[in-house]
Amino acid sequence: MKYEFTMPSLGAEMDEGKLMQWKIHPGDTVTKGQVVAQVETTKAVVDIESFRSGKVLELLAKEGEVVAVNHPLAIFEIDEDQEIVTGGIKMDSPAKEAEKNTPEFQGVNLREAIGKAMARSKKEIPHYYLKRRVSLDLLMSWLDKKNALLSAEDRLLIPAVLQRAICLALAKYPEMNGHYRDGKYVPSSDVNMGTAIALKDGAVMVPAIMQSQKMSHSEFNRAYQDLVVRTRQGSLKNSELIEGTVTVTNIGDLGSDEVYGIIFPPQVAIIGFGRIRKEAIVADEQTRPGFVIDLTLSADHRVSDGLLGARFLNEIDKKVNDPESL
Amino acid sequence: MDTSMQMKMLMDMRRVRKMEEVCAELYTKEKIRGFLHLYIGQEAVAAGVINLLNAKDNVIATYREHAHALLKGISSRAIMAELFGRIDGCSKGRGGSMHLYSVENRFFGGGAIVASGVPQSLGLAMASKRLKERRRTVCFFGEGAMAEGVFHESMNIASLWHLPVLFCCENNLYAMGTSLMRSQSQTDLVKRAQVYVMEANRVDGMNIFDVVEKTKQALEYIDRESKPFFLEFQTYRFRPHSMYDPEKYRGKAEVEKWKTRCPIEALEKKMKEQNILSDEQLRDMDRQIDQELRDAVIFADSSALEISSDLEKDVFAPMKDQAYETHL
Amino acid sequence: MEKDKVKEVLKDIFHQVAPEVAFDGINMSLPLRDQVEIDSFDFYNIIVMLQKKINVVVPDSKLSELKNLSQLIDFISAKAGELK
Amino acid sequence: MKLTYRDALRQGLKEVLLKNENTFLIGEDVGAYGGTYAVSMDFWQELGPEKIMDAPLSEAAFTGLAIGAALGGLKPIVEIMTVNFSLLAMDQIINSAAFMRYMSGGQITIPLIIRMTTGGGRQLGAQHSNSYEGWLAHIPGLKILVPGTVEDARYMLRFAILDPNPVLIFEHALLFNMQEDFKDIPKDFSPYQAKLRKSGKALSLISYGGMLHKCLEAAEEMLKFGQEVEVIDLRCLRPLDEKTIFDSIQKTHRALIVEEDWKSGSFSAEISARIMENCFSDLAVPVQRLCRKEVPAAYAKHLEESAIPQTKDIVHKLQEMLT
Repeated sequence: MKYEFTMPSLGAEMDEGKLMQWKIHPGDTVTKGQVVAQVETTKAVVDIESFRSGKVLELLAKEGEVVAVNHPLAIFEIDEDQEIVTGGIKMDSPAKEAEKNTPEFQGVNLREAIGKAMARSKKEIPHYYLKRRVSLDLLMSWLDKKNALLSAEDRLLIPAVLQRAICLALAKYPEMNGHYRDGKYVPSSDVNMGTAIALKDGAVMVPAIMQSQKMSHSEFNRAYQDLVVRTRQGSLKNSELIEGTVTVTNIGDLGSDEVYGIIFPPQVAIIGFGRIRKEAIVADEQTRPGFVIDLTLSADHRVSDGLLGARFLNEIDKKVNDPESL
Repeated sequence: MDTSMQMKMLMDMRRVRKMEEVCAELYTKEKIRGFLHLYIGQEAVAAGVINLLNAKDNVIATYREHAHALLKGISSRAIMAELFGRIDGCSKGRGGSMHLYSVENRFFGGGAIVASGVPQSLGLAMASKRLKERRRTVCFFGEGAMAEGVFHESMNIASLWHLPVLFCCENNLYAMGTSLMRSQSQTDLVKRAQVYVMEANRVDGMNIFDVVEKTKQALEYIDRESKPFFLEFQTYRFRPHSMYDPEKYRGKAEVEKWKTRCPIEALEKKMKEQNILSDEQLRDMDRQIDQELRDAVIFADSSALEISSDLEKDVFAPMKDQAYETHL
Repeated sequence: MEKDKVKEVLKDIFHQVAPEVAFDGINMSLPLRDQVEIDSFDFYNIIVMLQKKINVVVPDSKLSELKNLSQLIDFISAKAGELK
Repeated sequence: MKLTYRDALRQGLKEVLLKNENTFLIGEDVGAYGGTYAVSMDFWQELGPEKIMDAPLSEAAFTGLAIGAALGGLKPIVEIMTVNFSLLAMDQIINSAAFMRYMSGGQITIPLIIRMTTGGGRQLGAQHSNSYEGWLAHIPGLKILVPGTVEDARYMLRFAILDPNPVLIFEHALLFNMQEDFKDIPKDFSPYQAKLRKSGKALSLISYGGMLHKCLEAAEEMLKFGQEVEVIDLRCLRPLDEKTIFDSIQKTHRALIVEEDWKSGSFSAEISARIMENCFSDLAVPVQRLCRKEVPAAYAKHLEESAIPQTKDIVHKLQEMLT
């Protein structure tokens, strides 16, 4: 394939070089590292080498000619399969700055900023709270069977599956999703599911899985893991931090059985799930040990009420216990 | 050295050689800027010495440090991203080629001031001795550093206070453009070290077997006596001092003569004689290295620049456990 | 697969997933999650890496029973043995 | 309690060396000799040669060693006999200690204390009588403490040793025999903030270290003319406590900065510029500065003293600005 041999930059302050002498002729073969020409820079006459092996097709620059850095000097024919180590990038690709990952909390200590938002939320938003214990035995056995067949990367994680169930339930109960702004409720067709993620230094961030309603359960599963990894690396997008329409928090995983969240303004609901644990279950007159989890809902009374909230939790329970539907 | 050790040495030397060649190319394409000092020709020293260390030992080197940084544990990705000046660089793009750091890998940098690392290695050794951490401390520098005042001061203190440092002088015959004969009255560097009542030895820096053997002896002495040891590695850099050096100070013939003693080719020949190395293995090794470096270059180029609003971060370390409020 | 081989694999995984953890210092019988600062996501990473490295799938239902390191190692070495 | 500046320094140093086993003192003649200014007198006999290290005359090497020791997990306290000798260790102090954290992208921490005496006034000639704290306050990455009172000499080190950054402490040579009374450590003690040593409305008299007491004497003198001068003791040049300076000027509308360093490019010039940039509309008259005459220190007493601002010079300047 054609390869353009260009005037190399040999120092920060060099922007052109004078081609003094060619050491190669059209038709010659060139090996990597071979000196192919001499170039005069402001400092001295310097040998320049080829970084590719191949055949010289054409010499573009004439001896004595001044050529700008990166401008072509010659054309080589190099063999295709030569694994070019530096071939994976474009040499003129510009570098851009990382996105600021916490626009709202810029310069402000994260914990403080969240504290302020919570205080505002507690004051302004009339919360109502509901709890429901959900059995997970069915889900667990389904998961064990599924994961046994799936590859490592595709393993289904319980927190992701539970959030997936919530996402589907929200389709039936849209009043739990969206924003409350300037005195009125603004529903949202998208479910941007905010996920509370604890960082190593203890601060909590709530980035959202954007448009989670469009995802398949494996896509959702991968999006969930990707979000956690990127949160910890601090490489989130602004939109993921601002445009959440509902939030789920499973901070219970280490500590308490139940977690009552405070709604993240301007959202209208937050669902919490506590620790997965074994409890005595009474079913058809017998008690047996079974996996359970406590789901809690804190929602905005200006948008929905306890009755709707209870049906919403019930819908989540139905989804969790019908894993195939996820 | 057994077969696997020789294979590891060959792999490491070739990884360093290829990485430096890639850096040279990327410099000509303006992806890498600033100063760039390549290690091509001297690979046996860094590979031989550092492969005898373990993860918790301290290494402090100079601005010609890519090999030491890579072999002490900094990934080629983190190094390449640093040379590209990106946030995922091992120094977050703040250091560049001359200031690669990794506290996790106990690599305390390059340093652009000749011999500035030599006294610091004394402190690292003293701290390890006092905290009973049993870390070895290895300090790399060029023969040019031996003309610096602080070098004399440090050697005196190292010997006086029995500080267990392995001083590795990479004598490549030229301090930038000044040859050894024109910079040192006493060119027998081993004699120079012995003036400080310090154990010293000379090593053929182009022969990995000599490097390993003599370094092992030095490390055993240090572990036993907890005293410093000076090794002079006679080696040579095949490329100019840095990218913009017209190389008027040495002849082409001299360079070609030393190239015939390339440490990598020497090891390959030896291994083939023991028929523990086939061309097929060499091709595999090259493919593996090319893949690693290709991935490192793509990683570096896709890594972002640090957010400019973070410019003033990390000038000072935050005051964590202070009992009083400060206005920092 | 013998237990110390499993322990070696786990040590390597821990080094990657949670490098700051001093693996050798972990007490075999005390609950793992009390001694080490890893949350459920890190724990999942460890389980996924186990599958990648030695093809052992730890089912969720078992997770809550494997409280300490020796239980985890016993379970894995048994499961790995089955596959041979 | 009542202590001299020297004894306060000694108690402060002893306390820190005993309290934290990873600390050690390193410098020329700090051990057997007991320290050129006797700050570490008897420490060597009591704490031993590992804790109190007599270094060869190698400022660059033992300062570099201390940096390495800090990297290795110890807490070194370097004594450079006088600021004039610190010139030999400037590369290690600036190019390494000050910059390493930033160059490493925030990985490296260098908890290092460097103490040196500063200032002139004892006929030691041009090479032993200078003040370079102002220069070093120019370097981002170094913290600069300039204790001017016995209380600060006693307690500053207790906090500086907790600081994970390089902290340079400049102890003015003329203060060592000064005795002052002071109470237990104040609750909100912080070495990184300025302090009003005397409040007043007429003018803000800004100083630090060896010049502080001449300013206090001058302010006392001005009371006779019914002028209440506010005296600000900076205590720390980097980070500089701008707030205390600007608040004072918003009240007094006049500022005189007194410093023992040469005027051109001195730290007083920096303070004056910041006042102009931030409190221009509050200024009734331009900011004035009283600094050392731009000559190397002479041996002859009358010459050296005429170069360095004295109390009468400060009073004269105050009268000029206030009447």
